[in-house]
Order: sequence, then structure tokens, then C-alpha cells
Amino acid sequence: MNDPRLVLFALTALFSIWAVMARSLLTSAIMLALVSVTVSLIFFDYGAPWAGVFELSVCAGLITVLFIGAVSLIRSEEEKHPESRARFYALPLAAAIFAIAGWFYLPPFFAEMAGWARPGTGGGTIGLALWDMRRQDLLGQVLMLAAGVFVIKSVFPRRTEK
Amino acid sequence: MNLLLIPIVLPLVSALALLLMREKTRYLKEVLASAAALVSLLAAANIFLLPQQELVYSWLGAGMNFTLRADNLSAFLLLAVSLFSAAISIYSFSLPAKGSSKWFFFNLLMTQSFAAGAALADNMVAMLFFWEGLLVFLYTFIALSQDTAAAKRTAMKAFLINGVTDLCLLVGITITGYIAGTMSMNEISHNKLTLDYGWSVFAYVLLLIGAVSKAGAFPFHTWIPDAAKDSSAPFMAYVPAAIDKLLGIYFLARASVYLFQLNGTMSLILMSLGAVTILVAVMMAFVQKDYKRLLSYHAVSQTGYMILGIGTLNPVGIAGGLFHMINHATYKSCLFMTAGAVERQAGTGDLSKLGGLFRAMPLTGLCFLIAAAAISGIAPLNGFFSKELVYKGALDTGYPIFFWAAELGSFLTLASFLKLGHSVYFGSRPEELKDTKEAPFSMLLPMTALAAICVAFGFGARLPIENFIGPCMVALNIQTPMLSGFHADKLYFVSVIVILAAVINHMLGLAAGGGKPSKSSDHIHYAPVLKEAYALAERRAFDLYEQSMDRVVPVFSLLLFKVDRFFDWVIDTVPSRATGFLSGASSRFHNGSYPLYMALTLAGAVIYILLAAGNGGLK
Amino acid sequence: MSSFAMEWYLIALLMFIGFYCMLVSRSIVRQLVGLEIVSKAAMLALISAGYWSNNLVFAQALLITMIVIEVVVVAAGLALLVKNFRLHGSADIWKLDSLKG
Amino acid sequence: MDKALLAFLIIPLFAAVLIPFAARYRPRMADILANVTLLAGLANLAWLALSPSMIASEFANLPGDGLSLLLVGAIYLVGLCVTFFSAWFLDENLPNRPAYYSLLLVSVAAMTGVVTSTDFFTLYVFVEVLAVTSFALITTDESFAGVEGALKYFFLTFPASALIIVGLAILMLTLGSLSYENLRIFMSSDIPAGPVTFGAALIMLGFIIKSGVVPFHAWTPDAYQGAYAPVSAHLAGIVTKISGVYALIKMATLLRFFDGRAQALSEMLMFLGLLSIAVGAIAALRQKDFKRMLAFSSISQVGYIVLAAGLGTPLALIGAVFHLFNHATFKTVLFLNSASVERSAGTTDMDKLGGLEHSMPWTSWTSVVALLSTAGVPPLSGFWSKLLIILALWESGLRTYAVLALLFSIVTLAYFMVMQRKVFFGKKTAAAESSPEVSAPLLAPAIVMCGLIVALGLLFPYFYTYLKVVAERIII
Repeated sequence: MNDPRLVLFALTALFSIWAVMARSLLTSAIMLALVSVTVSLIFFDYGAPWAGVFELSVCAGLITVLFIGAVSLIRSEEEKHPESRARFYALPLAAAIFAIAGWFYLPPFFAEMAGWARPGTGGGTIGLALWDMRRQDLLGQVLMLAAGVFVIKSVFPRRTEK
Repeated sequence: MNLLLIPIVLPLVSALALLLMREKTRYLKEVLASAAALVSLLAAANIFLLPQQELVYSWLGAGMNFTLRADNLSAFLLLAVSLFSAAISIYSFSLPAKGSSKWFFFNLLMTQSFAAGAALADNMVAMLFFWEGLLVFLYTFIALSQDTAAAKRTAMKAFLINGVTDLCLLVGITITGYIAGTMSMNEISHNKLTLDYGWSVFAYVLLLIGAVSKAGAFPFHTWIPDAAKDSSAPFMAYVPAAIDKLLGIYFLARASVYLFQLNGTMSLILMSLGAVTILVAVMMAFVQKDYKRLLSYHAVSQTGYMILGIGTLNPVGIAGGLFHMINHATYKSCLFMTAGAVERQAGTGDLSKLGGLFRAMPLTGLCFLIAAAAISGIAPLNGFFSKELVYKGALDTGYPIFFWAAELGSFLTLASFLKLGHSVYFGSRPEELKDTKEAPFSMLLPMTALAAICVAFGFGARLPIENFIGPCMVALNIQTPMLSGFHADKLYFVSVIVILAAVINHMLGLAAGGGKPSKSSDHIHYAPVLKEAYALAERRAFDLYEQSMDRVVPVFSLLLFKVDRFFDWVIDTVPSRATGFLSGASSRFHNGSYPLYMALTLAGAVIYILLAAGNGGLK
Repeated sequence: MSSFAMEWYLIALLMFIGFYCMLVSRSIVRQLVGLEIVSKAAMLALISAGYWSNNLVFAQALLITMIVIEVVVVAAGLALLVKNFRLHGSADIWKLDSLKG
Repeated sequence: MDKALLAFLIIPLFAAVLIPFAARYRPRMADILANVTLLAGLANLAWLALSPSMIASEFANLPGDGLSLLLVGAIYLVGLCVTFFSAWFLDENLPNRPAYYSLLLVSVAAMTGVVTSTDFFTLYVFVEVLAVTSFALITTDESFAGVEGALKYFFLTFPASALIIVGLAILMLTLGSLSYENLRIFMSSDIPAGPVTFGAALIMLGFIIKSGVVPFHAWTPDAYQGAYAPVSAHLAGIVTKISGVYALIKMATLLRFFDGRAQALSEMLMFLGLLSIAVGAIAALRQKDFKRMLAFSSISQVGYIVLAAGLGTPLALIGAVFHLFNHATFKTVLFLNSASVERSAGTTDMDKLGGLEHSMPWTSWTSVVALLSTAGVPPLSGFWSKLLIILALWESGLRTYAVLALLFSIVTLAYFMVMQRKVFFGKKTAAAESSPEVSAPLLAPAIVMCGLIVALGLLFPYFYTYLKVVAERIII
């Protein structure tokens, strides 16, 4: 437990429990942003700065903004009918049961899996990797972005007549 | 397109095209049908003149070939089929009493197409396909020829009788193919099957049933007289008189000579069947009072000669059978045509109401005279020569009883035609028929053509025997003896005696019937023992179909109904309860609740992952 | 206990939390929060696998694409949420049970 | 990626981007552009696959593995049917008309991407694009059911994405690569499989969820029933098949189910397939809504494909691919007909419908053809694919599976007969009184598809030659 990365992992779990249990949706959204921040820190710790930067800017930034926007749109209605909290209070208990039960099975399973690892060559730069090996994914990204634009256009059409 | 396909495909396509036409168009349908039939006739003639042709399509991958094969016999048969189609389609041009002309010509062309296919097919499965197709069009042909319930009933009768026997044929062909290891008739003929063991006897008997019932022999003939009453003259002239005889006898010859090596017992059975058919049918024919019905019994009776001829198994008899087949088709078709013409012009086919029409319809009368003389075996018309060959064949087997049966049949045939001819064309003309006129040209043309063939095949009997029957015998792998130019003095005198006897009989009958030609058969009809027999026959006591329909079928169907209800309960009520329960449970489960669905999905995923991890190489 | 196994253990825990959230919460927003947590866990799994198999660059290349996908998916989800809110006046996914049978 | 088919991805994408600009002032331009794009693509494909020289050489010089070509063909065909149908079906003043066509084209592009991808991550990317477009397409109109279906589709298939990514992570760890080729090489070597099959199993689970196999099927009926009418044809006909079932077939070949290295996985997949067949068929028996019944039938038919994919022998794979293609044809016809009925009679509730055969004969008879094909009645195309699947099961000694598959094929016929009687035959109801036949353009796609069903059934030997080439190439 002296590995700082594991501390960050634990912190992520903590923030996510908080995000799930928070009474207010706004708090949830902010906790989610914190989860993203810790995840991006983990990325930095792994030595994956590009992923970390993307995570920090897009997930912690853009998605949080989207969340907060949506939450503020529906908050008034939501607060009139708050949902029953009992199920959420059970989360720490459930997580603890899972953690303890899993402690006996999961780490040995993963440890054995790690034994099967086939180390790759590594090397190369992120730009080359993206452009040379993952060119189709870039095409997929373009398609995804186009799809996103059309989804928004379709769900929120510009109403000309009404 | 291959020449062999034309006689099959052209009528088929034309028939389908006919269906697209409107009922109102005048003569368009007739012209199209006649043109298709004539072109097919030309193609058939071409096929006949060319050397043997073969067309092979592999079918269902390997293993089974769809083969059309025009050997001499098939080509000859194809020629005959096409000839009669052409004649009938022209004959029907201006005949109103044929039902809807669209459907009439559709059925005619379809029948032609399938008959041509059955004649040409070498593979027995392909032949069976065409054969069964004919069955369908037999039904529609009769059912659509008149708009009456009786027509439907007769159609069903014909369909059932032929359906059952076709089923026998199907089983027979299957067994034959299984025994021989091939479905190709040509291949089987190189290594003929023998009747040494049970299965092959069984197979042959089934094939025999299929063939003779197609030809309309006793006891599968009973639908033909009914059809004579309930359908049209062209149908009678075309299907029972021509096509069915041609195909039935063709396949009988194929089966008996080409596929199987028969033995003496089977030969006796065949000849007996032939003799019984001749006598039973001609006895019935003799007393009929209706033009077409009388002819229809003769159509049955004449089949007996062909079966007898082929049953002799000697070359002369077989040649006689085949020659009689084509002769019979010619004159019987012609006779039915005259019947249709008389019916159209005089409005009735009842013998007691007809009379003295020769003056009014001289050409029809002449055709009738020629054809009647031919069927009665009066020299030198074609019927004489083919019958002589059959007699000779029967005598050669050493069982003269068959010869005498055939001669007795001949006597009664002549007697009944004397009666028919006398009552229709001679004697005094009834008042109602004063204005009767000659039949139209389109009816006379095929009639006279067929009568001319009767004469030509008689006077020049050498020609058909050498050009048609001889090659057929070659195709059947039979050593041909000297067939033509043979004049057996003894036989000739016997037939002269028969003719004289028939004339004397007719005189007697006239005297007994008070000078009414239509009653000239009454002295035999009401003779002591025969009277009861005829009365029973009138009540259809000898008709297997009617008897089974009356006695066996109701009991059987009741039984089946009970069994059916039981199975219905087992397969209907029980599963519907079970599925009803299950689908009810399913519809209660799919209640639209998101958390339930999510829980299901996640639980399913967890179980899957546990199973995969447990079996996936780890642990 | 290797560090890898420990990391993946925590990733599994994270995933459990996310799915638990999706299972029990009625609000569509919280459903999306759960979804986000699960996909964070999946991303961590991917980068961790890349790190321990010396394929980090490759893993990063995949991750960038994944993040783009995630943004669009979440945006689509929020769009559906807003549309649902406009039509039904609530953001409660448990109330959506008109399609059944 | 298959370079030869790249254009089939790029051109619809380009057209999709073009549509909002072209249709700014003339909304009909959107219809025309979408239809022209797909029609041109289909014509091009037809030439590629069916040129005389190609047929003469018995498809020996097909580009790629042949499977992607066939499926791109199916995608374009269904896509064209749906866009053509939509062009006449869509409400004139639907505000999101251009976006609707753009999304259809993007989904066609994404599906092309799915079937031409050569690596699991790319597959995942395109599948996600496809999913996102589907959510929006389902809610094209402002109906309550649409948004409900879309939300359920969204959340209930999400676990699939997460599981796929975890599976990818495990594959990356233990295989070092995500490409199909490497997995295939690995599986045909004798290296102990270890967690590679576990990773593959997770990926497979993801795609099982996405294809709506029981017990992960809960979203399917809701999404299909709620979806905007032509979109349900698009979804059921091709989208879920490409986004889920295709990947299962692909993995069946990569994991070499037929030589038994992933025996457990193969057995699980087959069990799930049979379960779907049974549950789908039984649930469909009692449905009251036309579209929901078709959705359950779709689950059942997907079960056949999954069952065959799980078996994995060459014959079974031929059957699976053929059934996939057939499913695209007959389910498109049925869903488009349900859309026509909805348009004409105003409802898809089978209790309110009845006796439509008189007023809507074309719709009725095309339905009959399609349902007979679904139920596997000869000589329609569905018969052959089911026959192949059942034969393959029988040959592999799985008699129970074969008999059950056959039995549920009869249940298929039963529920379709119930449907046909309730909707088209029987007594006319009030709703049916005032429902005229829809216009010819709305019927055209169904009729073309029916023609295809009959033609494929009759020309099965030629198609079988093609499929054999495909099977030889994808199995190696």
C-alpha cells in the first residue's frame, strides 16, 4: 500500500462512491469531475501524458460542463420528487461486501492473468501510433463527431414554424 | 432453343399467354392455340425425321439427369400427340359447347405440353412429373368443360381413379429405380429386369396398373363413360380417345418389353386383362343409347386389343398393339368429332331422337362411315390391319381362346356401330331435325383429315408399318419380322364371317325392335341372363370407384375423423395450453420495468463471466 | 500481491460501484454518472494493461479515441435525457414502462 | 481495413455532411441525396459482385473475404429501402428531416466500417458510432414510446461497451495486439490459450448483449416497438445484426470453434442461441402489438444465427451468414409493412386491426411471402438458410439442438399465422374500414425485397457457390 498509484486508485473509488451517494445531482456532477481528475492523475503516473491531458480537458472539463448544464435544466423538477435514499446508503455496505468477497478471488485471478502477459515492444511516439497504426480509428472519430453533431441536430431541431 | 424443347415449352408458354387474354376476344385464343399446336406438330415431325436426339440437363446436382430422349418410339408418339393436338385445336375453333374457351385451350395446350414431356422423358422421375401434371389438367379439363355439378363430380372421379393409379405408378417407378440402380429407362433397357423375385414382380405390376389405367382399361375405365356425358366432345376426342391411349400403351410397351423381361404367366395375365376389357366394355357399348357414351365404351374396349397385342409378347402382337394404338386414336378421335358435330348441329346425342342425318350432313356421315368401318375391322381400312396383327399374335401364343374373345369383341363392335350408324345417319329423319345443316368447315377439316388417314393407313398399310411401327420396334430392341404384305387367308375369312354375322344380328335386332334402329340391341340387352347383369351395371354395381365411394369410404372416413380428433387434441390443445402458459409468463415478465431488465442483463453477464472464467483456460 | 493485481482489483471495485449505481438509481442523470464511472474503470483497465505489457503508446492511442467516443455518447445520453424531460416532465427512468407485454 | 470497400464508408459520410447544407432551403434535397448515394453504392456493389466474369469464375476473384462485400451489399440494400420508404413516409414538416437522413447515412457508413474493420478496437469504435446514431434515429418523431425505447436501448446496451473494453484490455495484455489476424494465428497455434479466450469471451459477451440475445434481450422489443416506423425496419433489418451478430460470426471464425479450442465458449454461445430461439418464439405468440411481435420474432431469428455461429463448422457458418442476409430481407419487409399499416390504419395494435387484405392486398401478400420465408417454407430463401443450420447441427451430432431448432421453426410459422390472421385476414374492424392501400413508392421496397426472397430461394445454388467461397476464406 505504499504505492502512490494505489492511493490514487483508492481515491477514485472514494470519489465515485461519493458521486453516487450525493444527495444533490450537482454534487454528483462535481464528484464525477473529481473522479476524472484522479483518473487523469493515474494516467500521468503511468507515464501516459497524452491520455492524461485529454482526460483532464475533455472528461473533467467538457463532460462536467455538459452534466451541469443538464442538471440545472431539470433540477427544479427533480428536487420536488427526491428519490428514496435507502438504496444509496446501502452502497458502502454493498461495496464493502464486494471488496471483501472479491479479495479472496480477484487478486489471485488477476495475478495469474498477469503471468500470461506478453510484453510488447513499446517505443514509438503517440503521433506515429495514432497516424500509422490507428488510422481507421481516426476515421471512426470523424464519423463519431459527425454522428454527435447530427444527433444533437436531430434531437434539438431548429423549429421553423412553431 | 433445342428442338426437343419446342413441343414442350411452346404449348406451355402459349397456354400461359392464353390466361392473360380476356375472355371476350374473338378467335384470338383459337388462333394462338392452333398456331402453337401446328408449330409443335412441325417440330415433332422434324424430330421424327432427324436421327435420335438427346437432351441432358443435370438435375439436383449430380446423380440424376433430366433427360429428354427422342428415340423412334418417343418421336413417333410425340408426332401423334402433336397431330391430335393440332386436329383438336382446329376442330374446337367454332365449337361453342366446350366451356370457357380460354380455359379449354389452356387445358388443351397444357395437356399437350405435358404429354409431349412424358413421351420424350427418358428419366422415369421426369416422366412421372409430366404424368402427374397430366392428372392435374385432366381434372381441370373435365371440371371446366361444363358448368354443372355433374362435371365437377366426374372430374373428381377421374382425378381420384387416376390419382390412385398414378400413386401406384410412383411406387412402382421408385422400386424399379431402386432395383435397377438407375432411373434412366435407356440404361435399364441395356440390362433388363426379370420377374424372378417378388420385388420386381411387385414393381412391374404397379407400373402395369399405372399404364393400363392411363389407357383406360378395365377396371379403371369407369370415369370415361361418365365423362362422355359430362364433358365436351373435343375433350373426349382428345384425352380419352387419343392422348391417354397413346401414353398408356406407350408406357405399357416400354414397361413390358423395354424395361422388364416378362415371363409366360405375366403374358397370360396381360392377355386376359386385354380380353376381359374387350368383352366387358363392348357388351356395355352395345346397349348404349347415347352417341358419345357408346363411343366411350368402345374407347375402353379397343384398349383391350392393344393390351392383348402387347401381352402376346411376340413381335407380331406387339407391332399390332402399337399399330392399333395409333389407328384407334385416329378413328376414335374422328368418331368423337362426328359426335361433337352431330351434337352441335342437331342439338342432341340421344340415338332415339336422331336419324337420317346423312343427307343433311353428308361429309360428317362419310367420315363416320369410314371411321366406323375402321374400328370394326373391315378391310381394307387401317383397323383391319392392326387387328389382323393382334389376332395373328394371339394365335401364335397357342391360346386360341384369346383370338376368339377378340373376334367376339369385333363382332359386337361391328354390331353396335351398325346400330349407331343406322340410328343416326339413316332411317327416317325426325321432324325436329328438318333444318339440320352440315357442320362448319373448321370441324370438317380435322375430321376428314383423320378419316383420310384411316383410309391411307388401310390401303397403304405398308407405309405406316414400315415407317412408323418398324422403327418403334427397333427402338424397343425387338427383331422385326416381316410385318406388312402378309395376308392370312384363314383370318381374312374369319373376319368376313364376323361381318356377316354382325349384319345378320343387326337385321334380327331391327326385326325384334320393331324397325327402330336405336332399339336394335334390345334383343341382347333384355336376353334372360344378360338382363339382370345389365341392370346391375346400370346401377354401377361393377364400378369399383362408385362402390368404394358408397360403402368403404364413409366408414373409413369416420374412423379417420375420430383418429384425427384425437391427434388434434394431442397436437392442438396440449401444446396450446403449454405455449399459452409460457407466453403468458413471458408477457408478465416483460413488464417494461427498467431495473428488472438491468438486473437481468447484469445477472446474465455475471453468470456468463463466471462460466467463461471457470472454463476459459484459467483455473 | 503484485501491484497489477491490486490495481485490477480496485478497477473491479470501481466497476461494481458504477453498475450498482445504474441498477438502483431512478434518475437518468445518476444513471449517466454510473455509466461514466464504469467507463472510467474500463479506461483504467486499458491503460493498465498497456502499461504492464509495455504497450503504453498503443494504449494511449486507443484511449484518445475512447475519450472522444465517450464524450459523444454522454452527449447523446444527455440529449435523450433532455428530450425525455421535455416529453414526460421527469427524468425518472423507472417510470418508463409503457412498452410491455 | 479492406481498401477496396473504403469508398463505401467515405462517400455516405461525405453525403451526410453535405445534406444539411444542400437541404437548407429545399428539404426534398435531403431525400434525393440520400437515395442517390445509396443507390449508386448498391449499383456499384452489384457490379462488383455480380459481373458476368465474376459469376463465370465462380466468385474466385472476389475482393477481400467476400463476407464484407456481401454484408456491405445487405447494408446498402436495407439502407436504400429505408431511405426510399422514408422519402414518402416522412411527415412533410418534420423539423429534423435533414438530420434524419444524415444519421441514416452515417449509420450506413458506420456499418460499412464495422464489416470492413480488421481489428477489434476499430470494430468497437464503429459499433459505438452505430449505437449513437440509432439512439437518435429511434426518437426521430416526438413520441413517448420513441424516447423510452431509445433510453432503454442506451442504458441496457451500455454494459456491452464496458465489457468489450475490458476484454480488449485483457487481449492487449495477453496477446499484445488487437487485430483479427493475430488472434487467428494465435488460436491456430498450439500455444496454451490462457486468458486470451477469457478476453475474447468478454468481447463476445459485449456483442451478445448488443445483438439482443436472451437473457440480454430486454431492450430489443422496446427499442423496435418504440422506434419511428421506418427506423424500426432499419434497426431490426440490419443495424443490430451488424453491430452484434456480425461480430459473433467473426469471432466464431477467429476462435475456431470447429476445432474445439474454445469449446466452453462455443457451447455457451449455442445454448444462448437456442434460448433466444425459444424465448423469442414463445414470447411472440401472445403479442398484441404488430411491431413488438416482429421484435420478438427478430430475437428468435437472431437465435438461429447465434446458434449456427456457436457451432462454427463451415456449413453452419454458411447458414449463419445466409440467415443474416435473409433476416435483413424478410424482417425489412415485415417492418416496412408494419409501418405501412401504421400509416394507413393509424395503429399497430393487432386487436384493433383485421381484414386488411381487401383494402391493402399488396401489403398483405408481401407480408405472407416474408413470413413464409422467416418460417422456412420452401422454396423461399429462409428455408435454405434454416435447412443449412439444422443440417449442420445434425451433422455435428447435436441432434437435440437440431430437433429443437426445427420445432421452434414451426412455432415461428404459428405466431406468424396468428399475426397474419389478426392483421390482414379475418373480419374487418373499424380501423380497417378506412385504411386504403399505401401509395406505390411505399410498397416498392417491400416488393423488391420479396422479389429478392423468391429469387434467392430459387437461385440458391448460385448463391451457395458464393457463400462457399466466403466460408472458405473466413475460416481458412
